Amino acid sequence: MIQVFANPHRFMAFSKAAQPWLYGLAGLMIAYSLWQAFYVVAPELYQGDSARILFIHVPAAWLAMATYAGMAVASFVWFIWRHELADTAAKALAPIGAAYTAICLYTGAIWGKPTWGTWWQWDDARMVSVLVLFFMYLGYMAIRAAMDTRQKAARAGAIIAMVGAINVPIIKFSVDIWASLHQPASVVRLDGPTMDPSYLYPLLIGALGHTLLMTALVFTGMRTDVMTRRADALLLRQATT
Amino acid sequence: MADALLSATDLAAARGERLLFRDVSLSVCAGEALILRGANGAGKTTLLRILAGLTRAEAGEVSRPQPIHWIAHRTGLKPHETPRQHLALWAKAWGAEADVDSALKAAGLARPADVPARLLSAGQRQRTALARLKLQDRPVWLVDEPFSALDVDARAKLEADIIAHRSSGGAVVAAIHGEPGFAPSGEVRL
Amino acid sequence: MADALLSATDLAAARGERLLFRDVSLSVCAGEALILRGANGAGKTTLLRILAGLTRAEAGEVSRPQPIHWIAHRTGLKPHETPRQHLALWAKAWGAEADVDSALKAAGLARPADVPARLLSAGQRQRTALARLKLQDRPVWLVDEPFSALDVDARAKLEADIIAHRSSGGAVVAAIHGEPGFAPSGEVRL
Amino acid sequence: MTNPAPLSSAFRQALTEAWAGGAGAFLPVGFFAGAAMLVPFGIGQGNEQLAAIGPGILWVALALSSLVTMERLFQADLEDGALDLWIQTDAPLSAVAAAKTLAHWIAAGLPLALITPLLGLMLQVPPADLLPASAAYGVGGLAFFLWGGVGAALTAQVRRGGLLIALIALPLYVPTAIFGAMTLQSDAAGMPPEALYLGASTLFALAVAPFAMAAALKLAAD
Amino acid sequence: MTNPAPLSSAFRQALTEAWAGGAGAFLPVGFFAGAAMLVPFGIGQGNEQLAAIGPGILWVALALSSLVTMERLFQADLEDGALDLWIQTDAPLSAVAAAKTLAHWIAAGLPLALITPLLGLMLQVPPADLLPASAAYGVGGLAFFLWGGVGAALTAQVRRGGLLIALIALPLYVPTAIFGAMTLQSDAAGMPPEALYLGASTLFALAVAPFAMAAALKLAAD
Ligand code: HEM
Ligand SMILES: Nc1ncnc2c1ncn2[C@@H]1O[C@H](COP(=O)(O)OP(=O)(O)OP(=O)(O)O)[C@@H](O)[C@H]1O
Ligand SMILES: Nc1ncnc2c1ncn2[C@@H]1O[C@H](COP(=O)(O)OP(=O)(O)OP(=O)(O)O)[C@@H](O)[C@H]1O
Ligand SMILES: [Mg+2]
Ligand SMILES: [Mg+2]
Repeated sequence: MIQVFANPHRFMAFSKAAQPWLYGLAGLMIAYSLWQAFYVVAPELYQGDSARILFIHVPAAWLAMATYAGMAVASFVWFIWRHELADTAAKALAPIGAAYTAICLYTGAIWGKPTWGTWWQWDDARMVSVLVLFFMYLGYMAIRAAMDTRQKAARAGAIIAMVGAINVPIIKFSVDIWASLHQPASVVRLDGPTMDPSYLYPLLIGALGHTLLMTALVFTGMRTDVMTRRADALLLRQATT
Repeated sequence: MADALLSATDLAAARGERLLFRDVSLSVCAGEALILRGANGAGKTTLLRILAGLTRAEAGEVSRPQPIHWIAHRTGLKPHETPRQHLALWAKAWGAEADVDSALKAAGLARPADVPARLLSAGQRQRTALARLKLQDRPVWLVDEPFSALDVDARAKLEADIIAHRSSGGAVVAAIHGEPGFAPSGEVRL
Repeated sequence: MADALLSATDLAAARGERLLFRDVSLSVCAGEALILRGANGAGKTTLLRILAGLTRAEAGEVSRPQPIHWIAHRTGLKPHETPRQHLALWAKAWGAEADVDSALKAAGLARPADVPARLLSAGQRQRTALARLKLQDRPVWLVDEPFSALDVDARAKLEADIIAHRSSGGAVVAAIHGEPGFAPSGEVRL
Repeated sequence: MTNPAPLSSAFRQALTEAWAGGAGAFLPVGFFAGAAMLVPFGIGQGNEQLAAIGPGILWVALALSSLVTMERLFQADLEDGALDLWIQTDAPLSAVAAAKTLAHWIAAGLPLALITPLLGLMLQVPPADLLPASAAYGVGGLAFFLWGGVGAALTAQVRRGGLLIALIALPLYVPTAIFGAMTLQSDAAGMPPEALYLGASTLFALAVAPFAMAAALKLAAD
Repeated sequence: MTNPAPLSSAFRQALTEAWAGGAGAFLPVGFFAGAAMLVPFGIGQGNEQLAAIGPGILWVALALSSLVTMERLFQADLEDGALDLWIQTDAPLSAVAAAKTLAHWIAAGLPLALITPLLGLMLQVPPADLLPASAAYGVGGLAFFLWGGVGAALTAQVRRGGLLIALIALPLYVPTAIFGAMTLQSDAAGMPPEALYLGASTLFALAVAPFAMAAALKLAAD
């Protein structure tokens, strides 16, 4: 596997073959979980139909965090070994992670309105952490976009992703103890472990489907990027000869 | 060339989508002065920055066995800094035991020694930057359009300084438009 | 002198506690080119700014019956501005109907026309500022070290432009160190 | 009759500059959003308290971020030589300065007013109050930018510009801040009288500030 | 063994620069004072409310003013060529960057901490809380300056630097803002545990930020 990702040619071959399968499988699994969500599972005891949004909200939340971790690892690999593909991967991961983060925030907010009576709750550690994560994605993408050249974008992106990644645990910790101080008692929440299996399995399958979709999207992004770079290299060579 | 004070092989530089130059090799030994030539925007400043280790080359190697002095358009003066403060600061930062007062006098900066850089004339700012060359003995001088903004006297003095530096075993790489005012040992065209 | 395009009488300027110059009188008529001479810090830039109406003289009068062009060290380019944007902006602000594309080409800026000024080379920035001279016909050119950072071609072109401007009835006041490259009609020593 | 061409050029240059970030004009939005976000952490209190102080906090954040935007505006013009060129145009310098300030208000002040509803929601401001607040921020913001511009022009060539601009501009901000906060707190239906005061203080700034800026800029170029 | 001479020079240059206003380092104090003074106008409520939110507001003002200070620091070094000279010294660039940041903290951050008791009195903070608050602002402020420095170094060469620096630095400010506010709210006698967290987050910033700044500055010079 490492061989595949170390070598652009092998990566292009592998991703070309894998892409259709990934998209297909992801589509099926997500479709299954949504079908379950909207037509099969019973309305939730306390929250009624609004709880069905969980099947989008929770996978989005998980992927928002997993994608940042992936981006940080890719940045680290690029910074140490200067593997161009690692930077390509980090670049492709960022907008996808930002999109999932936005979906998580958005679904959370429209879920919060009927359940808590408010769009936004500063006392909830998870909400606040996700918001901060969203800003970190935006910062990463903005700094890359602001650089004049690809090489500079890679360097700046790697610096900010690594600094961000080592700060994430501290931010999470601080937000957690802060929220634990004034946790309002009125909040109704579902508890993960006690979740009903009729909810849990479609949720897990949906989450897996989104993971595959994310992988497929990253592959697509990376492929475009590799091809753009080849075209640039060609143009540069033509310009000088 | 074991005794090169500075050498570079097969350098290439790109800016934006444009390749400025490639396959540039050069080396300077004691007593030599290399002049970089080329039209505006050809890449002389970029090449000097690569030689100084400030910019990464797209390709190629630079070997920099000896300490260098760096003088460029951006003189390194802070707007509020006076020539005296500037020279004292860098003498201290480099651990050089130079006499700042005499350096100021030699550069013809005795009068405006305590005027903040943002009020200095263009030539006075350039003189201040050039005065750094005398604070510490460093074999290699990388200088970008060193004569710009200098009056006739200051120009003659710098030319004499370069000749003296070369005869005492130093080397110079300079980007210069027009007459250098000293006999270059070689030229690089970009 | 009723037909002077620009004239000044008994100017004096002080900076800080220092009197830079006094009793400076000058005037330029159509076809003339005056060169300001003096050591670094003598006050050439200050005198030009007084002539342009940017700085107040300590004493004396300036009469400025004709529009002027102003080119100085501080080129007026914003860091993010491209040469094309810069020329288009000033053409519009002055109500000049110049063709920006051909002005760019004439200045040798066709290639870097869309590169922001902070990335341009020193000579390219100076060329952009000088290209303003061609946007609109103005009888008086006040130029401060116009040749600085220019390569040999651009320098020759500017010299030719100055000669053409003079022969078409314009006047030039320039602060220049070294050879002017055209025959001045007079000199002011500070 | 002043020639409008230089003014529209000045306006457009300032607008591009603001968007290109030459004067860091985007800072205010990030700054404003950041300020609004940090407040709950710093205060760490329940929703009621946030709702009570939310609009006030946003006023303060607006005032401060206008200060930040304007600080570099004229200083940059002075340093890169553009000010010299503007002084030499046909148009009166006061009109040029006003055009530039307006451009910065549009680039940095209006976005602040526009994101206010979102931030207000997060700060638990009642939704019905959000639109009037947004309008008040827009109008009041213009006054902040104009007085901030006077401070910026006066300090363009000065050491310690930072402290000075705050010292000069902040007292001038007080009437706008007071009328602005009163407008939001007013319970009157329709247009409260305080809104009129707010508008009047902005008009006053529009009438006076450009001339002060022009005089200060000529001094800076000297 | 790194040679200390370049570091002390860097420190002193930055200190002079800050006092001479090159980077607008005085802005923060005026800014901070202005923010603290506008808040009562903006909020216009009774004393109890002010006392409750006063310390939190001061944290926010501190965070924002560190951002404003740091913004120009490295950008100025890049523009005037001083950065090129610093890169070529013997000392590691991370140490130079740390020295500069420390100098700016001393010039702009510590004064903020020192005027805090005065402002706190105006904001009706109980006098007994003022000294611990001042210490907390000093320690927390250092973390703000360090992370702000990372943002400033990354955006030194960038268009739209303004928004970017806020976007990059503000998330990194969150732990310090939280621990800081909690330290002040804590009722524990002596040193509350949150004070330890605050100190630890500052130490962490001291350990990490200089290297990030150095990498970013080398990139900016390139
Ligand atoms: C904008 C607002 C919200 C954000 C940013 C947000 C964020 C998150 C995150 C990050 C997770 C994953 C947590 C983990 O796996 O440890 C999550 C899970 C979850 N969220 Fe939200 N949430 C928001 C609003 C809500 C609301 C209003 C509800 C329902 C009342 C809700 C219910 C849940 C549930 C049931 C889970 C899954 C259970 C679990 O993993 O513990 N969320 N949310
Ligand atoms: N992002 C970019 N896109 C396109 N071109 C760029 C970019 N950045 C820099 N350049 C070009 O790179 C070149 C830099 O050249 P450099 O400053 O080394 O020239 P120089 O030989 O020193 O010229 P001068 O004689 O004017 O000093 C310029 O031609 C500039 O236009
Ligand atoms: N506040 C001040 N105190 C003392 N001297 C000052 C002050 N402000 C400016 N000066 C001096 O005023 C002079 C300004 O000169 P100006 O820029 O006009 O010189 P110049 O003839 O153009 O020189 P150059 O050939 O170097 O361009 C300088 O000598 C400068 O040191
Ligand atoms: Mg050059
Ligand atoms: Mg001069």
